[in-house]
Amino acid sequence: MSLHECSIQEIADEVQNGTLLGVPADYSGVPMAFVRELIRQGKSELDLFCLPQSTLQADMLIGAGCVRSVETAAVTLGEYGQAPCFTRFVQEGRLNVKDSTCPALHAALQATERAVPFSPLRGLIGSDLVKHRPDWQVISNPFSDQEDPVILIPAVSPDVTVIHAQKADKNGNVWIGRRKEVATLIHASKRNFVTVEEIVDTDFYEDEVLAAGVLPGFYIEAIAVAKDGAWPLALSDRYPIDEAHLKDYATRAKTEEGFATYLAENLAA
Amino acid sequence: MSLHECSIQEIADEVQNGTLLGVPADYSGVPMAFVRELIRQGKSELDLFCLPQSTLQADMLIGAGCVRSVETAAVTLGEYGQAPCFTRFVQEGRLNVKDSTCPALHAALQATERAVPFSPLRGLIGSDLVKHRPDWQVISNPFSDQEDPVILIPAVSPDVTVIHAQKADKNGNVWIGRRKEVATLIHASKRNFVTVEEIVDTDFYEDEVLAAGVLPGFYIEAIAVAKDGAWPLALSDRYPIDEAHLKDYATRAKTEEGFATYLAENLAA
Amino acid sequence: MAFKLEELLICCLSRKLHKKRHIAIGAASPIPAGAAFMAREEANKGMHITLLASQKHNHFTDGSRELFDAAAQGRIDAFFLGGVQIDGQANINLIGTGEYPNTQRRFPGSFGSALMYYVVPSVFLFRLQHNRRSMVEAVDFISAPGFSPPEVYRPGGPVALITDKCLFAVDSEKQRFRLESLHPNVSLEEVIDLTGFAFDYEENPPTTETPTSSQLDLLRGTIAQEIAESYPLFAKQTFGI
Amino acid sequence: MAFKLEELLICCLSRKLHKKRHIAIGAASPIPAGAAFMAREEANKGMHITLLASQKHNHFTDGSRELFDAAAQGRIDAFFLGGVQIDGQANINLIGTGEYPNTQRRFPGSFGSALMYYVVPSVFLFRLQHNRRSMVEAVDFISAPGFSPPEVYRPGGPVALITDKCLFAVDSEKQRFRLESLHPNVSLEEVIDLTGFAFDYEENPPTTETPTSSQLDLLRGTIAQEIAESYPLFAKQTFGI
Repeated sequence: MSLHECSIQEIADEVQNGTLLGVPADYSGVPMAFVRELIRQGKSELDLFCLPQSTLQADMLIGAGCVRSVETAAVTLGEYGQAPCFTRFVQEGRLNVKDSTCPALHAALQATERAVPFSPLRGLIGSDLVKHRPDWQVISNPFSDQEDPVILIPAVSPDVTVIHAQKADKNGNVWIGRRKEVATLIHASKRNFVTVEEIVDTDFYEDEVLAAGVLPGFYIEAIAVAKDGAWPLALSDRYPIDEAHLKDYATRAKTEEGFATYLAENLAA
Repeated sequence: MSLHECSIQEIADEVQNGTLLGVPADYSGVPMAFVRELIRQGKSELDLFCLPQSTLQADMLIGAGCVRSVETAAVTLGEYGQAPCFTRFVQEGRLNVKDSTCPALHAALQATERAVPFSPLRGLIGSDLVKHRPDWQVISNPFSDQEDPVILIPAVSPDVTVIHAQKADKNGNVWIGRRKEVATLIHASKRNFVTVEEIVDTDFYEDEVLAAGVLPGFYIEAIAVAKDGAWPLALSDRYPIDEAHLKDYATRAKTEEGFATYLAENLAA
Repeated sequence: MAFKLEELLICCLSRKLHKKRHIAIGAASPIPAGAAFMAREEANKGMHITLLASQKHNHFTDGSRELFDAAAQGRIDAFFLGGVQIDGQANINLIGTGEYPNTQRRFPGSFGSALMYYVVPSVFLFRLQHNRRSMVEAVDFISAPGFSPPEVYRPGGPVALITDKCLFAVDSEKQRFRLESLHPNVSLEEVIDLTGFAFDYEENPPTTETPTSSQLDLLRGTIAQEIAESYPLFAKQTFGI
Repeated sequence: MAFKLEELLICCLSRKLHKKRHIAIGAASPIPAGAAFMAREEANKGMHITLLASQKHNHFTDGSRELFDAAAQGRIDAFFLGGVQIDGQANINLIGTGEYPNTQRRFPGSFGSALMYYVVPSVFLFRLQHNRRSMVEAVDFISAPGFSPPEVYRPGGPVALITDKCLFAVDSEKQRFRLESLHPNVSLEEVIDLTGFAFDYEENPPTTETPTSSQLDLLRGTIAQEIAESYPLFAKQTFGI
């Protein structure tokens, strides 16, 4: 196993227009430096697959016109209010939202993780979500002798997933801790890249305690160092969310003009 | 969350004849002290569900007449040769083996983990395993417009699972490290007990590095301290397998008489 | 002893949680969190509380799917769901108003409601703006239905709806709400007027039990500190800490 | 330079592995492990090798199911399977001989073969006792079939069978074995005589390429040390270390 180091620009180069991009939840390490680079490179027609929801990553990409569709359980700035670009684009009919629910997003990736065509799921039947998802199917549970509808969620495989993490080791392994759903996202994606705060000169597997939180390097094509790479979002145990920045964003991004000046200021760096 | 401490005897008391017992693989922490107590208490008609295989735990329980059936991908002593009691009982037609394959055993528990009635799986079609498993079903993949048979493995929920681990904390959380399949076994079981080398006076969640390898205490009904509780098997990072003991067992357990004297010697303690 | 609406709601919800073993609370839910902490303190020290927004109070180690898995396994006894709209059949809408997909007012999305509402035995609905825009006859979009036909696997569902005006219980037989109590200084007429759906009620509904002074002491002391760790802004506004 | 059979087999298998990115090796497989270490050393330093029996050489962190998941995802390029019996259609039997379930001679079980054999692109079969009890016309129990009808999802399958006598290649079109080479001092007649199934062969089959002295140096040095970590007994017997 070996480390392939690269730059954020090189990761963004690998994202073609039309890519299905895996998007991690905030607590999993959001690669915001990479997101800004995608916008700088003027990507378009990206399809986002969120596990299971997104905040600033989806909202900025939508606002910058990079996104064709987003499959998600929610896009929101959480305590900072509604996701302004997402809300505006949906209300103006400019964004295709494949509305889903958290466990269905997990189920779709878990199917790919095991290379099966679908995962069964409980719940959902009677929700209007199902009406608008012709890609989901309801079958009768073949193990029951009574009527028992079960929904099947088809497998989804993102073309590219990029996450941000605290650290990688000298052999390209990444420490992700207990937020294991990014492992599922990575397992299910065709290509994976990681940005990290730092690359350390050890091997995580030398310590079984550390090893329990490791994403093995063989899933990862290349790793780029991005100090403060989740900023202005938080990175668990490293730095908190930049509250002032988020408040400012939540206000300015409510209008096209405000978002444009926000972008201009924040892409320059 | 709080710690409920108990004795090994009390755990064994909760295992009724006819229980479907979850059995962990060797590298996951095998509760051998508990196994000896089950034999001491003269349990019978146990059904074993191995994730995904077993060595000494299944073999001793079988030899002692505690077992009615075993669902497993294999029973073997590995480098120490064939599992002598398992082999003898099968060849004499005295044991019902539900032969399976590792991923099907995982799939059955993963179904229960998500409370769905089945998990789809690839492979298997054309294997004679399927012929002898009327509980498995083959359906046509409803997402394909071509003929595409997919096997469905029904959910299995052990009545009781007992594992052995290195340590629990003062709030009843258990550190299992990266051998995460025991978490699936625990999630899928109706009742869970753990034996540990020690209970430490900290909370594992105070350290995010430790937390990544923790099984949360709310899955666990009670915990018993059992020093050297996996002996004569190994416990990862704590102690190696007792080679001389295993060699001795492998030889003696080949006959009913040899096994009987082995048991007599080893249950007394 | 004077109390704030938030304090009333926390104490009211708390009484419903005394017998729960494991309560899970989603993001942006300081009142349910306070109620759970209060119930643990008053009734069951062994209660397990999961705050998904917290690191300290979140013991899951298998990623965020573990909440949904644990709930599906029947290991979560109580959960809380809001709604842009809630209707008389306890259907909830977290998507937005107007005709989907080009909603007039779009909200974040359905989150995990389309599983959690089905599998958690006691789901508490809450909505702090009780008016005819939120309490509607029929939601514009069903993120998750209040009730399901008998063939649908549904061990869980709604047990109550709490608003800034009153507490409704859920009548599962009739599949509708029944007014359980009015918050102090709220009249039945007011609730009828503010509610877009029909519901059952007695002529003289009881008043929601108000917090005792010892409850308020507990709440403003220990519990406020617990809440502040995850919801500092709420704690500051409500308890001045 | 003289060499042992094990050394011949390791070097022979190793040549088939030069282009693999990730090779996984099950329990009790020191020869495949040696072949993989050898291939990494000779051809591809970036190769990833997973020894399931090892802690050091096992980087999975999602439990033992991660091997099967990773294999199903197409991330494992090569795997090795033994067999109590192997037949001419590359069916393997890991269960035992005689009529199932009351097998006359019971073996441990099918392990993960009933998935791995289907999804790993290059599965190498190995069996070091080449005789008519192990190389049979039809196995008594198919743990996993050698080939599958076209409608069955099967990106992987067998590519070769190595024994203590010879190396067979797999002809996927004909769904049968073709003798690729005879190990030194083994005759075609001997192999035909010891094999219970029909197979294709040339009149004068080549001899299995023997290890060069530099290969043997490498094997007895670095590689033997690597093997010894997981298979001390084998390393002692074969390399005297």
